[in-house]
Amino acid sequence: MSDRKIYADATAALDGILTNGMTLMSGGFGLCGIPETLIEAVKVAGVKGLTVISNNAGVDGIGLGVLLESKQISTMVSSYVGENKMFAEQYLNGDLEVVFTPQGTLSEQIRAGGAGIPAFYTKTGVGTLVAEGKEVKNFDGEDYVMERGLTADVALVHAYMADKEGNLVFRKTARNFNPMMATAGRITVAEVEHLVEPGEIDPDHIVVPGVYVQRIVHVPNPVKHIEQRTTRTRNQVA
Amino acid sequence: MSDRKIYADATAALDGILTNGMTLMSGGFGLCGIPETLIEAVKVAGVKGLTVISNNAGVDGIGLGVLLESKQISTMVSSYVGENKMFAEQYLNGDLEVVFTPQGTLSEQIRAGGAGIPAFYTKTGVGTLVAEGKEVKNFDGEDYVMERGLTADVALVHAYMADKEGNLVFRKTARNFNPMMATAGRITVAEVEHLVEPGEIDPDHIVVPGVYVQRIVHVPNPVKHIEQRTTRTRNQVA
Amino acid sequence: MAWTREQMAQRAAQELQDGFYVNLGIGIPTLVSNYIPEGMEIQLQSENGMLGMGPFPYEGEEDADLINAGKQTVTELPTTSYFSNADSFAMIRGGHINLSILGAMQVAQNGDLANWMIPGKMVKGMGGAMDLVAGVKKVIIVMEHTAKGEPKLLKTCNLPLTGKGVVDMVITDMAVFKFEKDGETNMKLIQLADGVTLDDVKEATEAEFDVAL
Amino acid sequence: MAWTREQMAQRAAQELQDGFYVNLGIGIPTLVSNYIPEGMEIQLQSENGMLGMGPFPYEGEEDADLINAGKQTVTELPTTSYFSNADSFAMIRGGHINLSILGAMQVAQNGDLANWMIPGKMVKGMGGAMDLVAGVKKVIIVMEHTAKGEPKLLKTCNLPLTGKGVVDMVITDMAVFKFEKDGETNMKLIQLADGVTLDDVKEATEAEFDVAL
Repeated sequence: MSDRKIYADATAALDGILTNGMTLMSGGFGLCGIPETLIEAVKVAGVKGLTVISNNAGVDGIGLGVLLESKQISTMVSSYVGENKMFAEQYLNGDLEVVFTPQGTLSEQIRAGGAGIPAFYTKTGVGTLVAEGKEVKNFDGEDYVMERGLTADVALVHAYMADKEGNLVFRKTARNFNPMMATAGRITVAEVEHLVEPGEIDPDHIVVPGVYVQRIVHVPNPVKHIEQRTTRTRNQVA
Repeated sequence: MSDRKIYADATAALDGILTNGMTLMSGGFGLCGIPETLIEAVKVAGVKGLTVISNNAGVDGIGLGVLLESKQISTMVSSYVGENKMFAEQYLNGDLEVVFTPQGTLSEQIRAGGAGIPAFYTKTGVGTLVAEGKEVKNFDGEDYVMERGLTADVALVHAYMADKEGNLVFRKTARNFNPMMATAGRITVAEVEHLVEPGEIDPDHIVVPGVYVQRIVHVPNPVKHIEQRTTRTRNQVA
Repeated sequence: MAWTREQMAQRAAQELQDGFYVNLGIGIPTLVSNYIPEGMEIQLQSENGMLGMGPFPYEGEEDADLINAGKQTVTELPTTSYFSNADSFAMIRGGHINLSILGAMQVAQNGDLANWMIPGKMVKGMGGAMDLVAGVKKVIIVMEHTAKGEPKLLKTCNLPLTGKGVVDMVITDMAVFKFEKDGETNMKLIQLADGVTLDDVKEATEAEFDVAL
Repeated sequence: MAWTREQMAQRAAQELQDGFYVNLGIGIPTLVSNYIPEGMEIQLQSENGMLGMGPFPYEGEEDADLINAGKQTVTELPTTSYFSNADSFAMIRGGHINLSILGAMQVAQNGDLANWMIPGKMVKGMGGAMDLVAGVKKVIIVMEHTAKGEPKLLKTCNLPLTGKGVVDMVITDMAVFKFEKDGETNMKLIQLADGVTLDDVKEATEAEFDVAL
């Protein structure tokens, strides 16, 4: 197996594929499973006017918060963006456009985009602001709203492990939006905690087949952030 | 963990849920990964006028071929049914109705049915017999045909391993239609080669979460059939 | 006199049934997990991509890769499975989750629900709430009966909706109401909290309701 | 004189590029895998639910759980991944497979393809063919130039279509044709098989084509 998909670092992995005004997808849920090293490299690259599709927008100084700070993002497509002062500021003064999308609609739109499905119908949001201006159709007596598939010029994802063919696996809830986004990027770049030879991952366990992954960067031992550290004490009954 | 989902045998697992004229889904591709023991139990139950959604229709005497022989099936929804004399006979004399559906449309319809999506658009079949009488819509300059989601009263699936919670994993290409069908049955019954306690399957490896599986029957060491035994000899170059 | 947050959660827990798959929102709904009856098998779903959610970890055992939809650190159980967010909402949208318990800003007498935005204020987004109320089989709202003395159970919601006609039951600190999704039957008062009278409820409620105590 | 089945497969193999993901139909297309140039990394997709398909197993090593879309026993490679049929066609429909090589009954000069049914004869079904031709980036048809002396390259297909305007290239035992999907440009003859003349091709072809040898 050649190393054709392997790049030395995040900057190399993004070389030549970033442009002003492009659409990026960025995996993760909150700060869990975000492609943090790749996001930092987008900052270094300095591209502006980005449309970013991501469930959340990071927090100040971490994840997409970094690209908000540097004012590289002009539009966010997200379901929830509560944890970010920078976000609130830019949103309220009109520097940042936000397309709020129900979380399940967003993930299905991304899955549809990757799967060549231009549109689908869902009950979610019928009769709410979300359905305004969209086609509503009745099936078997119930109304559904039509939602479009979403793709991106480049998808940035985080995986626990990749083999050199680009087969990916994820760890626990760090899976979240990463698998669908990997399928919906015209170019998908994965930062991975572990990089192994083909054959080292059981083929029954692979979540994202290598066909979806064009570029891989190995980021061992990344710092992982916890947004809400909730614990119980040993003498507490669960 | 209780044994609430575990049934002693295939007949017990189907008790009380089979009715004449019902819609069944049956997993498998060719004879690979078919719920053969459950199909035999449907024969014993003797319900008639079944609509069966299955990619193929078995072969004479094996899998759904058994239910064709017993004339329990009135409609098949399939992508390919080539390997079955009984099928050809009943089809040509009008005893059996067949809805031919492109394979990818069929599997996506089943996935959609399980996911609460009543309809989606696909390029597949535009301008062909398959699109006749269906809504065609143009997105971004290209035509797509609308296809409906599919559900079933009961889905019969085959899995390699289950835990008692109903979490399922599959082996190699025996996965095929089984995972989507598990999601699309109002009641899903799984026959499994191995039955283990919860926690014995790595939660990152689970393909079908237990919420989709209502009944489980343990069928150790099932006979598996090969339709096209193709081999190479040791001195042959691959 | 009225129910405490814990008592509201306890009342909501009475709606659980053995074998249920349940999604709990943040706030009071989260407390419901403390009142699952002994011996009852309930699997909690977390919409980010997990079924079979365990309690918070012991101090020092937090795992940044293992959080719930509220971004809180949680733990794994023997029954746990992980999946993508799309698969998670396929489960929700497809009607495979039995019960969702959520908070609310307003509920209308026809079952309309508003719990995601206040025009003019900073909007954080609806997260998964719109999908949950549209997809889950039964939706229970647990909320204070009033906000700053103003009723939250209204004839019509005046905040933007999360879902139309989606609520099956409302549990407040004062009472419990049931909704039929037929669009014809009124919402019904079915229970009063300890020490609360029918008149108390009538006074604190704008919505019209039948009494079926 | 014309190309053999092996030579047709060999010609089709010239369209492979390093790193391609390829789906091969049954018949002559399957033979293409024998002519993958040394050192070129090609992953074969099998639409039942497998990427990275290996050769047939050695005798005695057949595994009933490991078959290709033609229901033939195959083997695993280090690069192999397995997935559901829905995920397989998501890959196909989403345009992630670079090349599909298929057989055909008829191809029309506008790129229409017919390869799944003959009215009045027992219909076996289209399997995954309609999805493949609609979804895969490039579709190459490998077929005999004529059937029982009748041309298969037609002005218009008279059999029910598998796809409209989906063919990018046709390789027959006599020649190679290219199609532009612009609906305006004619199909182009770009190569003659060994010992075949332009006149031979003209005589055996009903479709109108430009000559670009």
